[in-house]
Amino acid sequence: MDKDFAARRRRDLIIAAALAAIAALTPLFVKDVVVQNILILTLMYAGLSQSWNILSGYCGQISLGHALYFGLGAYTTELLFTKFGVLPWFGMLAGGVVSALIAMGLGYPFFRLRGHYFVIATIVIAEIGLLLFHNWEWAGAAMGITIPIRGDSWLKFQFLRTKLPYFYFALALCCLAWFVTWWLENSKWGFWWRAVKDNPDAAESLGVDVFNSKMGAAAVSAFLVAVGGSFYAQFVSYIDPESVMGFQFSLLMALPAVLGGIGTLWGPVLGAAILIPLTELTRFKFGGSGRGVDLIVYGTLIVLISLALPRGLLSLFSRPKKTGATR
Amino acid sequence: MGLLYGLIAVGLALIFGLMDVTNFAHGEFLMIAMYLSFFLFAFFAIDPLLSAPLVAAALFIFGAVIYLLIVRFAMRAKANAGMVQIFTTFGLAIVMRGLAQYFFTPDYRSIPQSWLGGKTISIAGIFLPEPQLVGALVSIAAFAALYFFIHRTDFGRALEATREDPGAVALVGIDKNRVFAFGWGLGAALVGLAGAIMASFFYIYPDVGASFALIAYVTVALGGFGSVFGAFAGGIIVGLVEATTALVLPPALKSVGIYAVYLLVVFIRPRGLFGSI
Amino acid sequence: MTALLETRGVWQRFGGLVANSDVSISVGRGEIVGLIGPNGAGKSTLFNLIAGVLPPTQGSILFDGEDVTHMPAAARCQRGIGRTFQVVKSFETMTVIDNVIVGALVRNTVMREARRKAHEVLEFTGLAARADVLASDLVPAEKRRLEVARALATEPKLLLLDEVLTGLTPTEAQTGVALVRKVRDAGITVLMVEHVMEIVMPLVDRAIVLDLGKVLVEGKPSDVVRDPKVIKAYLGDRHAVGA
Amino acid sequence: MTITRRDVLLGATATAALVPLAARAQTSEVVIGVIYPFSGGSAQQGVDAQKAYETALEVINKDTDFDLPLAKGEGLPGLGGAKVRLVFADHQADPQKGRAEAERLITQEKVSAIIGTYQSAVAVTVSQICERYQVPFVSADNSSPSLHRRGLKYYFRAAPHDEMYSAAMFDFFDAMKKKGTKIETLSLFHEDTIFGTDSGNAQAKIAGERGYKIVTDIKYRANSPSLSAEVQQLKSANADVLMPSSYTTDGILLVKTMAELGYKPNAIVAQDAGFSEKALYDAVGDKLEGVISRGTFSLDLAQKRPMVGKINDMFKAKSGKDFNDLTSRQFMGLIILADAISRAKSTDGEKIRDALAATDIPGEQTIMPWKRVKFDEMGQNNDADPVLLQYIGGKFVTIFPPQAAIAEAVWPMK
Repeated sequence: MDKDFAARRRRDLIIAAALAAIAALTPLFVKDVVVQNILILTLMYAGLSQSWNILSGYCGQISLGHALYFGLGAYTTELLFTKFGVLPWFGMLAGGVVSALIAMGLGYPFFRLRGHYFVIATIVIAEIGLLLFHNWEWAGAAMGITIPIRGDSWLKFQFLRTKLPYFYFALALCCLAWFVTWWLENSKWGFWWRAVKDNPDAAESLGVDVFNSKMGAAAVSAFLVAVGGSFYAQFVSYIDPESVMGFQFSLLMALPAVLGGIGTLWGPVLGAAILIPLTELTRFKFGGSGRGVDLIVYGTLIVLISLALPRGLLSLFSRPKKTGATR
Repeated sequence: MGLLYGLIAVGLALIFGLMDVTNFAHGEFLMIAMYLSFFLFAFFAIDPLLSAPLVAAALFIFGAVIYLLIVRFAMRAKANAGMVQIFTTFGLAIVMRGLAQYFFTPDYRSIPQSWLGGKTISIAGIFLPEPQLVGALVSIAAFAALYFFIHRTDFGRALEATREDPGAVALVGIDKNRVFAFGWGLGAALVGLAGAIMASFFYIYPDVGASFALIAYVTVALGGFGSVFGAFAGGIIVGLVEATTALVLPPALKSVGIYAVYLLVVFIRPRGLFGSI
Repeated sequence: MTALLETRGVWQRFGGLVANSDVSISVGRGEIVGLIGPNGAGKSTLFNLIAGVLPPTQGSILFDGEDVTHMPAAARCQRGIGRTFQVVKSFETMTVIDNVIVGALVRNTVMREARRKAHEVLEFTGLAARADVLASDLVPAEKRRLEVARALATEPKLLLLDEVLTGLTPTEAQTGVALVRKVRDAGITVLMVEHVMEIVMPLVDRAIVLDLGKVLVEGKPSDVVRDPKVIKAYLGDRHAVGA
Repeated sequence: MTITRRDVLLGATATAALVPLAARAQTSEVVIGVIYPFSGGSAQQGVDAQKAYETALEVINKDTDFDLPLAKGEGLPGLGGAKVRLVFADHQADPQKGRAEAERLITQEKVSAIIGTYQSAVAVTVSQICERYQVPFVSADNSSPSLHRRGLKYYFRAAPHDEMYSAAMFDFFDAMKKKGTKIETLSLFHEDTIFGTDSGNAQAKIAGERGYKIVTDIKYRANSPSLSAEVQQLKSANADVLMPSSYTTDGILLVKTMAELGYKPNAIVAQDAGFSEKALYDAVGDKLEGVISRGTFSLDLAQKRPMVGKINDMFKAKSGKDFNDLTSRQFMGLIILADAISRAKSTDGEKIRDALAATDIPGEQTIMPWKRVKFDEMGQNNDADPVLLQYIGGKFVTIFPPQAAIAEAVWPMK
């Protein structure tokens, strides 16, 4: 039985490596920048959603305020870069650390809340962040920050002529988030988180430090999301509060995981792989009509998938469980 | 204004709190109500104040139908019930916005002349805009009626019992779906009432609900889920906080005040002011 | 030899309601002690005080010579108190083996060892065949057993069982009784709360009867059942017991 | 990776290099990308813009008798009568989506130029992409002054920006003061996105320079559910002039709230946007008698230039609305862009850019009250004179500057 389990873990790792390798080769065949753009966004959202999944999927603390960490990552990086000349790579790290610290700071009061109260608190705190940045003159307020273009450079992580470095970074981010999840899934933390999600009282009785479990999940999750935010800022090369801290990001991080399968290793990747291209294509196809057809299509799909597959698309693939047999 | 928030919120409180269903399409219910009120005015010249009961009735049917067609299935989900509800209603909200844009066009509408619009009563130097005043009166009446309804009638008790234990209720011969459909209808009808009043002084466009939805959630949560009185109190507090923050902070930050008060309240009382669940 | 667990003059009040008043009991090493009493006697409250769900209003609780009165549940678990819940609280979205691993992680930081320990416990409790089934797919009796397994995986010195035998069919209950004996034979002290006297009495070494929040009688099961005070306390409840 | 990077490079230049060949061979059509919000809160502007561009397209592609560039004859004469085709894309007010759409239009739809975008934040990223692919971007209706100051070679704006508009307002105040009108204190009221912030900053700066006192400077959250508290502050400050910079939604709410709270300022001088929208006047026009808004367009120009009225009729047939400040700029933007493409005799980005840079269209050949269309080295047309319009008797009347004015300002407003 142990062998089964180890084999399954190894199989996951091999599949992931294979997928990553295939993904890494796609730019050889895909020259179209529009498709590349979609791929980058898909990988980025897969990574973000995977990170979100750590706190909300595994640990069960449904956050709809992760845009805060995304925005903090983006802003920390760009403020350090434009105001102090700190290279984006360090900014990225700094953004991650700042977000993780803030996530833990917020955790103190937040993790006492349960259910809807917690969800609304996360929405509200992200909204506060958005408003503050909107009015923070030094950080560009509503004008945002335009990242000065200095030509292609790995050092400054800035490329005008090609999307490939962004593509590979997004791929790396996605792989990192996946690997962290894979690794934590079979660790004390992974087990603690799932226990906390399912039943905090029982977890407590089994020696689980419920509060610190949540804190750990929040920190890891916020860190990775912030790195994603830094990436996004470099990629778009312009940020303003609305476009990096808006509520839509919180939802876009949650949606792939929910559609793919919340609290699962593969759910976010699968969800993003379907959702993001779909979003982009519906916009290409119907967006110019000005009649909201893209919204109707998009919304209907979300409703249908949520209703038909509450466990996410992944449940289509999972092997049937031995159920019900009472010996 | 606070009482109007309260009125918007109380419909949500009913759906959200009493039935323990997350409804992310609440703002869109409001939007539909405002459009209805607008069209009744534009085509039949019915003043929003008069059309309010009509709109409420229409929304009642709309809410019940939405429940029966969609939400019912979302509640039945065995796994991740919370997430399924959030995203089903969220998807629904997007569809409703898209449909509104499709059929009503994204033009900004507004009711130019109404009995209430733009009139003001001045009492001892304090200006009280009539729409808000009437809104407040309607809100108080609606709250009182709802309070009475939930706590004093068989149906109200059935509603509460159904939330707590649908299985047991089924044994006494109450059909859960009928009760909840009625509850959704009622919640939507209250939003309809709010929408009709709002239509007399607010502009209308497909995304209008979004501005109010978050405030409505905060209002409900502030008052505490499952409490009609809580939503009422929450509405008043939100209104007051909004007005006072604008004096202290730059107006652009006035919502921060509301949000901060919410956080403060739930940190001290994790179930809101009057919450039971 | 000192007692493994001791409560000294424990009080618990909820508002005006007194759930436990001046309860002093002790449980010796290697014993199976039954905590019984009619509905509302304060059994569950006392049980929760010992498990660390909430601190007592007054009095102190000693475990293994250490004052644990204000220690949170997780820390008590580390000290060696394992428990089950009256209303089962399995981790529904996790498999049986994963449920048990959570418990095993208290003493094993290396995953591989925690997993091995969990398998051992599943063998011990007779759940090995169901290891890869989701907890939500178990039948009630299995869920009860899973609770015991989970608690055992924490390698407790004292196992608190909260009505694990209630609501089971006679066969299931017999298997349960056998499991409790087996646990004791493995050197673990057991304190069990039961409502139904008939099932527990043959099993326990000693019974403590609570009534109206106080210790009514304590002693050998055979003596306790014959005690007039106990019979009187249960009299109003007779029908339920007979059922 | 080096290989692929070069390929992308090649791809980009190939796009630019191959298309003119094809175009010359077939002289069939020139594609121009149009990026607007077609869904979300400002979808209305997108839909209106679409109608304006379609009107311009009709003027360009069909034989019409207006004294406008390209009006006579079909298509673009410089490219053998090639027709212009428009491709519309939705940016949903999101800079990232605008960026992606611009890239898609350039690489997949092979557009020769892009025009847009309503929201200034989106113009930032769209113009960056255009710069990268060396495709001209005409910023038809963005008014944020920071846009043209970023050293972009492919950025062009024929219309005025907010500093020019604001300067015109203060010129007007100066003129009124000379006539003895008391204008000393101002209340600024602006929303918190780029548009409002830029406008507010510009106004505050000029007010300081010219010695006007700002008694309140209120920045509010766009799309607020309520503006009561803000209006209360405006009312207690009671400045001589209220200067709002608001989009339509907030504009409607502002006016309604003002009426409810009984605030009636001496004068409102608005920074366009919402205050040039039909929707606003449909909603609350009765309360706005005498409101002054800046603009670049006025229908009363039709009295001097009859074609303005005719083109307006064409637009009205499509949209059911009169040209306003935004739609007129969009119309004109496309005409100017198409004219440049025709003169470039090519769909090559760089040649179009050069042609745009060489643009010199006299004001009479536009539908605007501008002196002429000529871009400076930053791509800004500094001869686009703003006008001030006053809403009187249900329509707008030009009141400033004197050479364009057809009526005296009514002050204070009713």
